[in-house]
Amino acid sequence: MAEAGRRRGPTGKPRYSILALARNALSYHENWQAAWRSPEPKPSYDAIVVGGGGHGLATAYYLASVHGIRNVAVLEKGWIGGGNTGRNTTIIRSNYLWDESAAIYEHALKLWEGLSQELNFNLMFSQRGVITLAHSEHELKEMRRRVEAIRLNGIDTEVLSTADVKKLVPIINTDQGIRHPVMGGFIQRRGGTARHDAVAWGYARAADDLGVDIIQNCEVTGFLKDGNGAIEGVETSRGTIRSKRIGCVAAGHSAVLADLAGFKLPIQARPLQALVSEPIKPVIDTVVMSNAVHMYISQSDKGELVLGAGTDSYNSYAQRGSLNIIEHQLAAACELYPIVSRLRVLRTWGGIVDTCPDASPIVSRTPVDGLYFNCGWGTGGFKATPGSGHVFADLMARDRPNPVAAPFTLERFKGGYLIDEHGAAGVAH
Amino acid sequence: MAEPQTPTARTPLDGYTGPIGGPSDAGVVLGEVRFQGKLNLRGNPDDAAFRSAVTGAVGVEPPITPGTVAAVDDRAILWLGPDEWLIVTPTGDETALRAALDAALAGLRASTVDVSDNYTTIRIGGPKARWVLAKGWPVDLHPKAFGPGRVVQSNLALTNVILRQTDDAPTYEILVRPSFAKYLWDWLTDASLEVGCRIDAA
Amino acid sequence: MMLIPCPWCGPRDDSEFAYGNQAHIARPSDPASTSDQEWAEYLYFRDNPKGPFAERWMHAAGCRRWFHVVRDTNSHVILQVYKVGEWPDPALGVGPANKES
Amino acid sequence: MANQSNRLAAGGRVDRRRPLVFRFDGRRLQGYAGDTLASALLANDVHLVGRSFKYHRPRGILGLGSEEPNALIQLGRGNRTEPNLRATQIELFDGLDAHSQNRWPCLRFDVGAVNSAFHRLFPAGFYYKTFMWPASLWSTYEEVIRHAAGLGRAPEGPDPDRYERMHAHCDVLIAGGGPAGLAAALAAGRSGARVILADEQAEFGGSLLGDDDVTIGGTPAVDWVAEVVAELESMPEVTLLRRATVNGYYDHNYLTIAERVTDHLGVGLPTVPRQRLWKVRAGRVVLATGAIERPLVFRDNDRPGVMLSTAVRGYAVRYGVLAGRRPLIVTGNDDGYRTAFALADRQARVAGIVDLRTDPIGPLVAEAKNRGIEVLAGHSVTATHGGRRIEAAEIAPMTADGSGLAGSTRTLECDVIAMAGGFNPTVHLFSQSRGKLRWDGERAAFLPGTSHEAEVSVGGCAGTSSVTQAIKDGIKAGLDQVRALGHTARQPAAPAVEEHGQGETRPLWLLPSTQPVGRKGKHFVDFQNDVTAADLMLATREGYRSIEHVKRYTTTGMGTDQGKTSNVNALAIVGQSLGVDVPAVGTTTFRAPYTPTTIGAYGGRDVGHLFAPTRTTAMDPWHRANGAKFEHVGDWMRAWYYPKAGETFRQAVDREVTVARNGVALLDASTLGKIDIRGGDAAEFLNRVYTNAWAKLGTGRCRYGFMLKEDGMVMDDGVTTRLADDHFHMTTTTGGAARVMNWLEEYLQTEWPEMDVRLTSVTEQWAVASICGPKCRELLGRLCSDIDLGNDAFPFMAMRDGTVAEIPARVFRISFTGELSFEINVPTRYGLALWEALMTAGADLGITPYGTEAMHVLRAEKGFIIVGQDTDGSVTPLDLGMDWIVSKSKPDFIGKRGLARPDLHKPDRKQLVGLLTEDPTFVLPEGGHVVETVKPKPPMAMLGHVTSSYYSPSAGRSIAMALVKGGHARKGQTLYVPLEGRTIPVTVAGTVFFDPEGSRRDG
Ligand SMILES: Cc1cc2nc3c(=O)[nH]c(=O)nc-3n(C[C@H](O)[C@H](O)[C@H](O)COP(=O)(O)OP(=O)(O)OC[C@H]3O[C@@H](n4cnc5c(N)ncnc54)[C@H](O)[C@@H]3O)c2cc1C
Ligand SMILES: NC(=O)c1ccc[n+]([C@@H]2O[C@H](COP(=O)([O-])OP(=O)(O)OC[C@H]3O[C@@H](n4cnc5c(N)ncnc54)[C@H](O)[C@@H]3O)[C@@H](O)[C@H]2O)c1
Ligand SMILES: Cc1cc2nc3c(=O)[nH]c(=O)nc-3n(C[C@H](O)[C@H](O)[C@H](O)COP(=O)(O)O)c2cc1C
Ligand SMILES: [Zn+2]
Repeated sequence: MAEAGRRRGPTGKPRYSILALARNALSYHENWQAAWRSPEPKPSYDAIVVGGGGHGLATAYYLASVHGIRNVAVLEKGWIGGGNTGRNTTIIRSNYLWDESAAIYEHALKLWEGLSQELNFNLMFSQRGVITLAHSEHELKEMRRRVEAIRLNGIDTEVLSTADVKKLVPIINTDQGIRHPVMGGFIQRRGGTARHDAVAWGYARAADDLGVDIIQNCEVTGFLKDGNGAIEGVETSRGTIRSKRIGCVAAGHSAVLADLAGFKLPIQARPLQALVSEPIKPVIDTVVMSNAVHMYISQSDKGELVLGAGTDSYNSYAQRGSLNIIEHQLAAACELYPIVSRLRVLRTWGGIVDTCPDASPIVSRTPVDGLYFNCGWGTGGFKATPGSGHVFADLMARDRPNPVAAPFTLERFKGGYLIDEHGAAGVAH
Repeated sequence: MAEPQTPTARTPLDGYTGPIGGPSDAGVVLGEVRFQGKLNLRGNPDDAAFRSAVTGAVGVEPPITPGTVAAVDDRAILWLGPDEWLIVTPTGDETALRAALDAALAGLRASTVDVSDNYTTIRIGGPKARWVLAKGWPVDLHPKAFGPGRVVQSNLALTNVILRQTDDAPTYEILVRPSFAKYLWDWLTDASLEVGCRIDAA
Repeated sequence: MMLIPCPWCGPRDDSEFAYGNQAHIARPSDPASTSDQEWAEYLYFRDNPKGPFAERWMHAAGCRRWFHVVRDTNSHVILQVYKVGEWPDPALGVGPANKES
Repeated sequence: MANQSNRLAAGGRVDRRRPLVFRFDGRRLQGYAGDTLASALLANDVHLVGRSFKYHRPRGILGLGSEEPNALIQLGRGNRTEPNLRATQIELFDGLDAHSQNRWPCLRFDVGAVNSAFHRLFPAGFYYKTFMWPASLWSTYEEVIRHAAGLGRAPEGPDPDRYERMHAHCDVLIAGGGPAGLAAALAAGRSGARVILADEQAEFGGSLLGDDDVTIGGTPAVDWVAEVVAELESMPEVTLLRRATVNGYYDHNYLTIAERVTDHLGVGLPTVPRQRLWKVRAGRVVLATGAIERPLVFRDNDRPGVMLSTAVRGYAVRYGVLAGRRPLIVTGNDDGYRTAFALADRQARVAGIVDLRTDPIGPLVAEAKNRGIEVLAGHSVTATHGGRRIEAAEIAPMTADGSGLAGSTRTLECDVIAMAGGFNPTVHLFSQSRGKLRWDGERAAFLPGTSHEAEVSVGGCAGTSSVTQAIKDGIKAGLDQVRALGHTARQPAAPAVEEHGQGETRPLWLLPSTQPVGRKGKHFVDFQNDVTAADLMLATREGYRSIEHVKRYTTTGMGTDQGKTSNVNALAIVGQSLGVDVPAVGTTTFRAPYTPTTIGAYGGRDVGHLFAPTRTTAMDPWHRANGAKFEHVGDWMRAWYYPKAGETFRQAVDREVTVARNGVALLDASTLGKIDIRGGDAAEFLNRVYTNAWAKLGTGRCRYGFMLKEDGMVMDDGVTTRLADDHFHMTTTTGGAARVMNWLEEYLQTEWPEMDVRLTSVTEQWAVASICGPKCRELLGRLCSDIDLGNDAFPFMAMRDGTVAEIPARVFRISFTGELSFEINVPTRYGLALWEALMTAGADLGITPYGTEAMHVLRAEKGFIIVGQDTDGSVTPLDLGMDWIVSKSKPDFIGKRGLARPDLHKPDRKQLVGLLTEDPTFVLPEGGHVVETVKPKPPMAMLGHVTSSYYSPSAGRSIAMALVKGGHARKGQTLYVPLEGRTIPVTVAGTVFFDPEGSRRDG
C-alpha cells in the first residue's frame, strides 16, 4: 500500500489516467492492452486461490504484493466477479456491534480508502454515508448499544434525530403516525458504496500485473491430497493443477467445495435477491437501511435505485428467489419513500449467499493441511473485500491466523464462542 | 342466538365495523359473526374409539379428508390437520359440549381445548367475494377447486386465518385471531372499494 | 414462488411454509456422551448439496405439520414428498435410505 | 396547433371522430383516440423526441411497442409524473402532457450535447480509468457524474394512486395475443378449461394489427381477430387481460402479469387501482410473445427517422401515419419489401430498397421491380446525414462476404430509414423460466430449446415466421395443454391464411463502412446506453471477453429496454471480435420484469395503515379512551404509560411505580404467549424443554422456567402452571409466543413423536389483567367471592379457578414486580368488562393503570430479567447468575449439552451485574458501554454494556443492569461508562435493588 499509485508489475502495464485516455483517443482506442491476460493454467503454482470473486482476487493480489508470492493462480469456474461480487448492493460500512467484527470490517474500510489509487482503477468508492434507521423505542435502544460500541471502537458514528434523517434523505416519510415511524437513526459517514464490478476488475488487473494467473472457465472439481492427507492440488475442468497451498474463497459454493475436500462447513447457501429501478436523476444521496421496514436503498451513480432486503428461507443454488420477498421489500419501499411507487423496477436478480449460524465469516485453516477457507460472509461481505483478502493472504502465506482474522476460525463452533452479528447484520449488508 | 348478557361480552370488532347498511348492489357483504363456540380437538383419527367418542358426543363424525368440514345441524367439525379439528357450535353450547367430549375421550390420547375466544369470525359474501379475497388469498377458491363443505387455512393478506365456505352464493366464514381482526376488517373493506361493500348483521 | 405439496393439504405456495433445513438429523440420544466436536456438528454442521437434498418443511400457515421434501437445490424441482417417520427414495441418493431407526 | 401533416386521409385503427389534444414539451398537438403518443407525434411530423444518455445525440422513435429504446418520455407533472415511459406504449388521452428527457435547456438546443464533441474521450468504461487524482476530488467528480446521469425525474411527492395485487389460478396461461396466442386460447377455451390470455397492448391481434397484407379465411386478418376475441369473451372460464404484460416467470409455473388498469384514461380513479399485479399459478403455460425486429448496425444509425421496418409499416397500417414520405428500406429479408409496398400504397415515394442479400429472389423482389422501386442488392449503408432528422444515406456495394465495400458510395435522400434486420424471437419469458435456448443458424436467432417448466412456445417466439404456422401451432399448443390436464377438447379447424413469405434472412451484424469501425461516426448497437460496435470491440480487446463482462463494462443491454433490440446484435459483434460463433458467446441472463414495472404494483396495498397488522388487546379501547401512550412490542400495541394532564413521561412512570408499590395498580398483560399443554407425558415434556425440574410440581401450582436453545443460550422464559396431572398452562414472552409454540411443536413432531403431548395456542383465548400492590388482595376480594385469597389458602405461585366480577376466571398468584400480585385470566370477550370492573371497584383504593414502562422499572428494581433486553441470544443462565434454575440432576434438557461447552464457562464471559452511579439521580443510557480504564479518546477496550437502566422511585435512585466481562467477580469495583462528553463512574453491584428479602410478595 505504501507504493500507492506505482505500477510495479513485471508486465509493466501502462497506467490509467486522463492523459492515457487522451493519448489513446488519438489512436481511436485501438491500442489499449488487456486488463488481465487469459493464460493457460500451469501444472503447478506456489499458491492457488479458488474463486475469482472480489475476495479471491484480493487474496491473490495481496499474496503477490504483500507477501511476494507471485506464482499464484486464481481459478474461477465462470467469469471473474460473476458471483456475489457482481450482484450485491455494494454497501460498505464498518459499524458492527462486536469488537471482532468491527476490527475486520474497519480494517477493510481503511483499505478501501485509497484503493482506487493503489490499484490504479477507479472503483468509484463513494463515501456518501450509510444511515441505519430506528423505528421504535426498542430499536432506539438497540441502536444506542451499537452506536456506543462503534464509537468506543474508534469508528466514526453519529446519532441522527428524525429531523437530521429528513435533512439527509428528503424523500423519506417521517410522518410519526405511520406503522413504523422513523424515530431516528445513525450514520457512518465514511461508509458508502463502490462500483462492484470494478472491484473485481481492478484487483484482477493489479494482480495480473504482479504475475498472478487469472484463469476463468476453470471449475475446481476435486482436491488432491498426499499420503498424510495434506493438500497437493486440485482437479479442474481444465485439468490437474498442483499446489501445496490452496485457499477457497467461493462464497455461495463453499459448502460444495468443502464437500469435495471431505469435510462439512457450518454454512448454508441461501438466495438473496436485489433489484434496481430505472435510472432517474438523483433523489437520494446516502445509503439508508432499515430493519423494521426491512429494506435498504441507495442510488447508483448511473441513477438506478438499488434495493435489497433479506434472504429467502430455503437452501438454493439457483441465483433466484421467491416473489414474496420482492413484494414485501417494495411495499416497504413505498411505505418509507412514497415517491418511489411510480418508479419502475428494471431488473431483479439473486445471488447465493453462504450463511453462518452466527452471521459472521469463517477465515480459517481446515481439517486438511494446506487448505484454507474464507467464506461465510453471507449477505454482507462485499464491504470486507480488501480486508478479507488481506488477512486471508496473510493466513495462507504464514499458515497462522492473522490477529484480525483469528476469532473467525472454524474452531469457534466447537468451543461455543460465536460472534453473533444477527442483530447488527439485521437486514444485513 | 342468545348472547351472553352480564357482564358485557364484546367482540373484537364491536363498535369498529361501522353502521349496518350500504349499497344494495354491493359486490360484497361483510359482517362479523358474534360469538361462536369453538373447541380445538386433538386425537388420532385412525383410532376407532376416538372417532366414535367424538361422533357420540358431538353428533358429527370428525372428517378425515384434509380440508373438509362435516356438519350436522348447527354443529360443524373443521379439519385443521391430520390429528387436529375445530368444532364450531352455537355460543353457550361449548362448555357442555366440552364436558361431554372430555368424558367420552377419557383414557384416549385425545383432548379438547376451548378456543371460542381465540378467534372471531368475519363473514364475506356476495358476487365479488372471491374477487376481493383473491387480492390477498393465495389458495384457489374456484368452484372447481373449492366449495361449501370445504375449509382451508392460509394467509389472508398479512394474517393467518381459517377459511370455510358455507354456501354457493358464495359465502365464506373467516376465522381470525381477535388481535388481527381490526387489521383484517380494514384490509377487506379496502379491497372491496372497487366493487362496493355492504355491512350486514351476521 | 415454489409450489410445495403438503402431504395433507396439497400443493401450496412456498410462502405458506417454514423451512427446516436438512432432514433426518436425529438429536443425539445421549447428548452428555457426545464430544464437543460431535455436539458442534449436531448444532451447526449440515449438508448443503447442490442438487437433490432431503430437507424439512413445515406447513406453517396451514396444517402446521412437519414433513420431508427431496428437492433439487439447483433447479428447485421437487422430487419426493414424504411424512415424518418415512424415508427418501433410495434412487434419489439423498442420505439415509429406508432403515430402522 | 399542428395539423397532423403525416396523417393519412384514411385507414388505421384510430378513431378520427375523437380528436385528442396533447402537449409535447409544451407544444399543443392533436391526435386521435387509438393513437399512442409515438404515433401521434409522428402524425405531427415530430421525430426528434429525446437525447441519448451519454452523448446527448438527437434521437427519434425506433420501434412500435415495448422494445423502444429511444423515445423515453416524462409524462405528467408533480406527484403523478412518471419518468422513462416509452412513447410507443403511452396511449393518447385528452390533455396528455409529455416532456422529453435528458436535455437542458431544451430538446433542440441541449448543452449536454458538448459531450458529443468530446466523445472520443468517453469510450466504454472510461470512468474506470480516470477521476482518480487527486483522490480528494472524486466526490466532486462523482457529483457531476450523478447529475449528468439518470434519465427522467422522480415524482415530487407521494403517489396519489392505488395499486393492487391479485392471485389467480388457471389451467392455461397464454402470454401474447397475436395469431398464435389467440389460436391457443380458442383451442384451450373451447374445452371449458380455465384460461387466461394476456397481452401487453390495448388490443389483441399482435402483429396482425400492423399488417394489411394478410387475410384469414378470405377477409382481412383483423376481422378474424375480432371474431376470435368475441368468442373468447363469451366463454365464462376465459379471462382476457389487455394492457397486461406477463412480466415475470418464476418457479413452478408461477407468473406475474402487470396490468395497466387506468393509465390510458389519464386520470386516477379513487376506487379503482391504477395498476394491478396478477400472480398466476398456471397448470400449463403457452408463450406466444412474438418476435422483435433487429435494427441494423451501420454508421450513425441513430438519427431520428431511422426506424424498425415493422414499426414504419405499423404506423402506416395501424395508425394511418406516414412516418416519412421518402422512405429508404434497408433489409436483410423479404419483410422490408412488405414495408416498402405498404408505404408505396400510401403515397410514399420509396427511395429504394437496400437489400443486404447479394442475390435476392422471390415474388416480393419481383413485385418491387414491377412497382418500379429500385432494389440495391448486396449494398451497405455506409453513412447517414442529417441533424435532428435523417436526410440522406450513403450506400455502397459490399464484397460478397459482407465484410467490406466493393464499390463507390452513392447518396440517397430520404426522410425515414426502415431497418429490417431479421427477427429475434421474444424468448425472454422462456428464459426466465429457465428453459434452455438453442441457436438456430438458419434463422440466425436464439430459439426456445429445452423447457424447464410445463410450458410451450409457439408462433413468432418459437421462430415461426408465418401466420399460417403460428395459428396451426397455437391451436396445437392450446389443445395439447388442456388435454395434458385431462380436459377433452376438439380441434378447431385452422383457417386458411394468405400471406407473404419472409424469404431468407441474411444476418449481417455490422454493415461495412468506408472507414474501420470506431474511426469515423458511430455504429450504435444499444441506442439507449449509447453503446457502439467500437465499444464492444474495445471491451474484448481489453480482456472483457465473457459476454457478461462485455455487458457490464460497456453497459450494453442494461438500459430500461434491457437490450430488446440490441442484445443479439451485440452478441454477434462480440463473437466476430473474438472469432467465435454466436452460441459460443452465449446470452446474458434474462431476468424479470420483462418490461419495467412500477414499484407500487409490487407493493400493492401493503402500504399506509395496511403496511403491517397492529395487534390490539381486548382492553385496547379503554387504553385509548384514557389517554394511554403506546409502544409497539412486536406486532402488538401495548399501553406504555398513562400520563395525566401536564405530566412528563418520567413523572407518569414514577407515579405508576409508586402506586404499584404502595396501593394497587393494574396492567394489561394479555399479550403474553399462552400455550395449553395436554397429555400423559406433559410433565416429562416440560422437563425436557425447561432447564429446571417439573415432574413434582403440584396441581394448581406455578413455576418459573427458562428455555434454552440447543446451544445453551437463553431463548425464552415464563411461568407454567399445572392445571391437572396431564394438563399445563404455559406462558411465554410476548415477542417469543409464536417462536416458542413452533419450537415446541417441532420437537414434538420430529424428535419425540412418541410422546403423549398436545399443544394448543391459547394466547388470544385469554385476556389478562394483572393487579399488584399491597391493596390488590383487598380489591380482588371485592370482586371475587369463590376463592379464598388468604396467603395460606392461595399461596404465592399458585393458581385458582373462580369468578371475578361475575366472569369465569383463572387467577394466578405470580408476580413480576415483587409485590403481592394476581394475574386474572378471563375469556377475551370479557377482557374489557373485567378491566372496567377492576377500575370501578378499585376507585376508592386509588387503583392506577400502569404501562409497560412502569412494569419494566418494577421488575428491574427486583432484578428480574427480560429476555431480549438483558439477553441477546449470546447469554446463558449462568451468565445471568441464575445457576439455580439449571437442574444439575436432570440427565438431559434442551440446551444442557450446549451449556457444557468450554467457552461457555470462561470466567471472562459477559455476566449480568447491577451498576450504581455515584450520582443517584443520573440514569445511565441503556446501551452505554462499560470500561475498566478510560482513555482520552477511543478506541478503548469495552467490558460490556448497560442492558436495563431506570430511575427507581422505590430505591430512590437510579438503577442499572449490565452485561460485564467477568462481572460476577467484580462486585464492588468501580468501572466507567464513557459517554459522549462525560464519563460516568459506576460501582458494580448485585442486580436486586429493592426488597432483597422478598418480603413484599405476600402483601
Ligand atoms: C443480492 C446481494 C446483495 C448483497 N449486498 C451486499 C452489500 O450491500 N454489502 C456487502 O458488504 N455485501 C453484500 N452482499 C454480500 C457480498 O456480495 C458477498 O459477501 C461478497 O461479494 C462475497 O465475495 P466473494 O468474492 O467471496 O464471493 P463471489 O463474488 O461470489 O466469488 C466466489 C467465486 O467463486 C467461484 N467458484 C465457486 N465454486 C467454484 C469452483 N468449484 N471452482 C472455481 N470457482 C468457483 C464463483 O463462480 C464465484 O465467482 C450481497 C450479496 C447479494 C447476493
Ligand atoms: N419470428 C419471426 O421471424 C417473425 C417475424 C416477423 C413477423 N412474425 C409474425 O409474427 C406472427 C406470429 O404471431 P405471434 O402470435 O407469434 O406473434 P405476434 O407478434 O403477432 O403477437 C405477439 C403478441 O404478444 C404480445 N406480447 C409480447 N410479449 C408479451 C408479454 N411479455 N406479455 C404480454 N404480451 C406480450 C405482443 O404485444 C403481441 O401482441 C406472424 O404473423 C408472423 O408473420 C414472425
Ligand atoms: C449495483 C448494481 C447495479 C445494477 N444496475 C443495473 C442496471 O442499471 N441495468 C441492468 O440491466 N442491470 C443492473 N444490474 C444488474 C445486473 O444486470 C445483473 O442482474 C446482476 O449483476 C446479476 O447478474 P445476472 O442477472 O446476470 O445473474 C445492477 C447490479 C448491481 C449489483
Ligand atoms: Zn398442510
